[in-house]
Amino acid sequence: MATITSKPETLVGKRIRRREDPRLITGTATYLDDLKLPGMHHACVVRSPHAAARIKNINVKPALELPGVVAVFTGADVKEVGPVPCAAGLPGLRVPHHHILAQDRVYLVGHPVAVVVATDRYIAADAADLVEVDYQELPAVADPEKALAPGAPAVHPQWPDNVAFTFHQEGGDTAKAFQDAEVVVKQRITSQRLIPTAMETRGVVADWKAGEKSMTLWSSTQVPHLLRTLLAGMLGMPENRLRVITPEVGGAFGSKLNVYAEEALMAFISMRIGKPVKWVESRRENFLCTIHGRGHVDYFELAAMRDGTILGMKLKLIQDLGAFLQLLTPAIPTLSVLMMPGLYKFKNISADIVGAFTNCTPTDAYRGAGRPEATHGIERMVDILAAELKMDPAQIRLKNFVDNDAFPFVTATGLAYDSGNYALPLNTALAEVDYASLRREQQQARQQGKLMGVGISAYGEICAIGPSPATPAGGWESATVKIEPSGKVTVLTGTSPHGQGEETTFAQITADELGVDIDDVLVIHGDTSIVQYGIGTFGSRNTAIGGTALYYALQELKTKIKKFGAVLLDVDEVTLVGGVCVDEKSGRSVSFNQVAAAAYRALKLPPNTEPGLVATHFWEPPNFTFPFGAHIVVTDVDRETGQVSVRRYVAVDDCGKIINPLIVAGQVHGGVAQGLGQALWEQAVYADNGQLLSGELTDYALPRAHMMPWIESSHTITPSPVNPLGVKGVGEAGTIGCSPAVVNSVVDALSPLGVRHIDMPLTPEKIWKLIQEGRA
Amino acid sequence: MKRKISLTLNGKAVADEVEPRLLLIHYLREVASLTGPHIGCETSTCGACTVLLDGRAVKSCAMFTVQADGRQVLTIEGLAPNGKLDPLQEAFWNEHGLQCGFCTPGMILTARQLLNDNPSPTEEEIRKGLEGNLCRCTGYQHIINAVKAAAAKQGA
Amino acid sequence: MKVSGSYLITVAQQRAYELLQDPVVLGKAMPGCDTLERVGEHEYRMKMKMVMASISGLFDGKVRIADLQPHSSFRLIVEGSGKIGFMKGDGLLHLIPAEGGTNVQYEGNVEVGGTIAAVGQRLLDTTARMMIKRFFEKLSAEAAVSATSSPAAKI
Amino acid sequence: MIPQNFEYSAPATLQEALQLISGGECKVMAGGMSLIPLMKLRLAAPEHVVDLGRVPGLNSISESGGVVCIGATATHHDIESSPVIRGRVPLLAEAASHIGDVQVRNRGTLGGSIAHADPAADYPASLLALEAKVRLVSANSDRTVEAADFFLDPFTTAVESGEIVLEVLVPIEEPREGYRYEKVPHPASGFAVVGVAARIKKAGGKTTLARIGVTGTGPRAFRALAAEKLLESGADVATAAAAVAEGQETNADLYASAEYRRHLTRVWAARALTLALSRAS
Repeated sequence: MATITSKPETLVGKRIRRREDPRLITGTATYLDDLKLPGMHHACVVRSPHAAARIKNINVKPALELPGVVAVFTGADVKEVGPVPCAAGLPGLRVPHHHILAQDRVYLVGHPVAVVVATDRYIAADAADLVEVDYQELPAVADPEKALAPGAPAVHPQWPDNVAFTFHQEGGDTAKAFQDAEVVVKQRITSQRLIPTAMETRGVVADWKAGEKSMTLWSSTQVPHLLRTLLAGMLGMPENRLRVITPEVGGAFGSKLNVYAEEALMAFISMRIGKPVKWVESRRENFLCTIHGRGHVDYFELAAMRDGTILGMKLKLIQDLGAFLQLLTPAIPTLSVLMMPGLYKFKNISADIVGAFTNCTPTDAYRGAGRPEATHGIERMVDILAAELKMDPAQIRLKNFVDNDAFPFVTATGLAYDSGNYALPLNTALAEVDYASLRREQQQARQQGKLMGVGISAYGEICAIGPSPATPAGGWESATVKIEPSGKVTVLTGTSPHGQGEETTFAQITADELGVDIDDVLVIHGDTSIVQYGIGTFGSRNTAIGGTALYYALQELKTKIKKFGAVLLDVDEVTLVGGVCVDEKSGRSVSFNQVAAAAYRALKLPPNTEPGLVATHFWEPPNFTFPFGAHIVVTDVDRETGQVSVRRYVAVDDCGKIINPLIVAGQVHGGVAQGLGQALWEQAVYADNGQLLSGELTDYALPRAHMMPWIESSHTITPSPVNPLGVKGVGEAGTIGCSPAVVNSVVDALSPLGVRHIDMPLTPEKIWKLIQEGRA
Repeated sequence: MKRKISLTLNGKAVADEVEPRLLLIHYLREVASLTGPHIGCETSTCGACTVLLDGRAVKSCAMFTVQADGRQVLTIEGLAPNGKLDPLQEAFWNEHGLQCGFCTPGMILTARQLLNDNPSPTEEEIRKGLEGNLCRCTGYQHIINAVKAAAAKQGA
Repeated sequence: MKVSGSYLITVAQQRAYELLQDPVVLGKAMPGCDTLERVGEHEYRMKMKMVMASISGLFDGKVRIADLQPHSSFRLIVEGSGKIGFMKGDGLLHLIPAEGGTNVQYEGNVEVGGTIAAVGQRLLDTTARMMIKRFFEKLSAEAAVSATSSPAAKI
Repeated sequence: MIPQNFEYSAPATLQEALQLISGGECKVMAGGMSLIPLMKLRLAAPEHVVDLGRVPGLNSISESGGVVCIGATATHHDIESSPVIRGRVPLLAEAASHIGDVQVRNRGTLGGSIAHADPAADYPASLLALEAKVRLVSANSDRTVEAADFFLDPFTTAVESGEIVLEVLVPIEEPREGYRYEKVPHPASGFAVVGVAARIKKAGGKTTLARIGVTGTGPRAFRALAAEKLLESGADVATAAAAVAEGQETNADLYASAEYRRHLTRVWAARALTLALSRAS
């Protein structure tokens, strides 16, 4: 047996190019719309053009007469199918029954009214046009504050006040904080409705095999297992006879963390017609029928002392829920409230949430899900306070940060911040931009009449969502590691990555722990028949929770490998180094492949040990993780036109330990792009009658290459004690840190004109008007 | 009424009968069974369906198949014949120029035209050259790095 | 979307008032109106074919006249819906005697929905104004015709 | 999104094309960049599409007698990269480079764009400033219309039933002329919120000729005649720019109100004029 002494190179922490990329750069990856099954039919959904209307009559006959059309279904056909589920529970929550097809009334533009099934997608589209629906239009309301006003049209007639829930959270003694305060600043701040716009729209293929009484359903989803459980419930089908497969998913950002009507509809249709059926969302449907994000109107009050010490905060939060509650809709604003303290040590907080129904698309988790709204609010309020006190915005933050020796720090909202060094990224960013000279430059610019701004945000976030008691459907994650007899390693993760790169980072972790070549590791996800139950991908949880589950499964396997190694070497104990079991005394060793083969050949088993090398671990995290960071943005505002240009973007993020710097940088860049999108361009605009006016990509502006600044991204590293990998999560950091930094920068630029706050998006016209008013 | 068309697809001659309304993207995906070109919008704004038509980037969702009759169409599948990656494909991989990958085939093909026209573009020229392709994942920065890297490699 | 404006019609107030409520004249003046058929007091069913460059669509609609204040004002409500969406115009028209005829001042609201609302936002305002302009131009032309053909209606 | 079915013709000669469309009920298509997205949304559903893309020579760009002739099916890319246009009417090349994106410029055509007459399209401003003419032909007519008489209303042009845009005739800019096309692009659609094309001739330090075309601001592209006169009579740029949108009906949408659009028109007119003046010698 060979003797090996060299220590293998570790992969964790290295820029490893992604293992998922070869199929993606060659166009051979299989996204949902690439699936083709024998006999597959195509469905096209007929949707309401009205935001509120009674359905007087539906005539499907002309559609049925079109050659190639096999069926048309309406609300009456699907009555028995369970409602689209809402998994979030709040005391007193009003949950409207959300049928998968409208019954006698529609509640939003895009509400599904009928489904046409045809042999070909072109015929299905033609037939959908032939379905005649007679509507009686009803008054609609599209704005949450208007919906809450007396006399507003009732979205759901049984609840004329349009209130889905109210929620109060309090910590410390806010009344006293406001009594003691020397200064109180107040501001109404909105976080506008956004449209997530994953580049791949949603899609579903359902294939019912009557003979086997089993269904295979492919869906572009973030949560295959949760989808299976909930869908089985909706359809009244045994969960073990429903297989959900997630093909390649073309982006999601929270919008595919849901259970949608079309998933149940396609399953239902496939059972009815006995053929596989496919539905792929059009972009217009995606804008109307896939969840939106944000939709806050927040009234903030901040109490402080004249020296800048923050004492407490009050918030009245109005959440625009839309017409129905999707999977997590009412839970999202509660996350905002949890995050209200930001990185600051004040302990007095009082928050009231009102969830308002509107005749609009439901809101739900979109990148950051409640945390960007909270961070935007607090980071704006800190700047408003700094302006009020004529303090430097960096200094006021440094003064109020939680102290380094205070961790785990328990906030007024009951969170226990795991670890932190909040001044570090801010000071790093300040140094990077050379803050003092930037301020001098700004002074000179102002003297020349130029509008230049420097904006800071110091953000914290809640990642690794989350401990099970804090999540609606379980917050643990699972991993199985199988070492095959030939020594090849297969990892089955319960997460469902779709661009985040876990096929690579999990392979890095596995290769390091087992000491095998990374090319010998295969990471599989997204098939409920292959992968043990898992929760899925959202809330920056993949690596921190899924990676930790994997880590522990690997530890179990390592123990077993060592047992087999000891048996093979006929010693009591071996060490596992670089995939080789070594008897330290004699120096004799046995290779990984030899151990793997022996474990399956099972000629000689270690005591109390089963054959095979498979380990599964379900890991329940003891806490969330709390990444943080500081973003600094330098902007120039064109005084004549109000146009904002971002001159510099510096992001210093701390997401704990980094498995793959290339992937982490990508997450930050992408997050910043979405934050910048919200700050400057994106906005779902509804007309008073509930029509979505920004209804296509020709009106809803996404950042394009030429609109983005260069992002200077770096990291500080404060490991999380919550998990053995020391990781925190980075998927949402860029988005959360970005928007307040941009708005703070532009408000700073306009502050000589007396501007104190601007709501997003910072459109040129809005800014131009402020400049005009400031001049007057 | 169906019409006969013939075109050169990824270097091979193909002939079919198609409805005039059949969009080129659907021809490529449904008839020719390719999976590289993707559909991301219906307003020809996202560029996920970009292919090269006679060497120039076009949005195949805003073209009827009959318009491509007699012409050369190159999709991402044809960019790496015999498995040898184009420098751009290699660079997108090395520089992490993609995450979910949905926009990637279109992005690479538009970048291919850009580098054909301008072998050493500046950052600004790259940004402008890619303005017809939306990516929701990367913030474009690694894409720009990839195009620069591919340009450098091609120039070397 | 709010719309307002005014247009001079070269007939006297009373005649202008009559013209504006004459279904034959309305039918000719409504852009794209194919048929206008009376279904009740001051209420008509309308079939329209809207054509604007490449965009075209058939609309089934209603025209209603309400709040009549002879000969000074009334409300005109026009609704139409079709495959590409729906539209609703609700306007108050004031007829004010003016030099050379009658000044028709209008003020109202235009609502649209469906595909045209979602993809045409950029052009809604421009298009609505163009439609209103065309309506008054046609009406004016009708007024001119009626003025020459009917001596009694002359100013 | 899937278009409704239609009959398709791809005539191989101009005569054949004109015969086909003389029948009326058909839609002429060149690149399809305007038409096809509308057809996919089913906002347009022509029963018969006549594709001019295969008429040979219809995309030619040539120069003769002080005029550059640009065939209707010349693409925006052809125009932005044509040595003739870059050399002789660089303002038009500049305008073409602002249209849509790379892919759209590869397919979209001059004739298709102007016949579609989107009130926010880029070409009309330059064609007006260049005092271009549009040649319209049908099976039994052949006429030439001034650009100023071509754009009538949103999506409405002087093209009559049975006619097509055959070519656009652009008088050559003198080498000493200054020119500039400035545009505020809509962040989502790329269309001009405001687009100003300016052309300036100077002699002895004085502006002897000013031509200003404006797109995006109003329901149709227009020439800013008052501002042109002001410049030609010695007014400064600011004064002329302030007069550009005066008296013009102004568009409004979610992105820019009428008031802001008027303001943008003034600002960008000043910027275009300043650059054009600096380029003139």
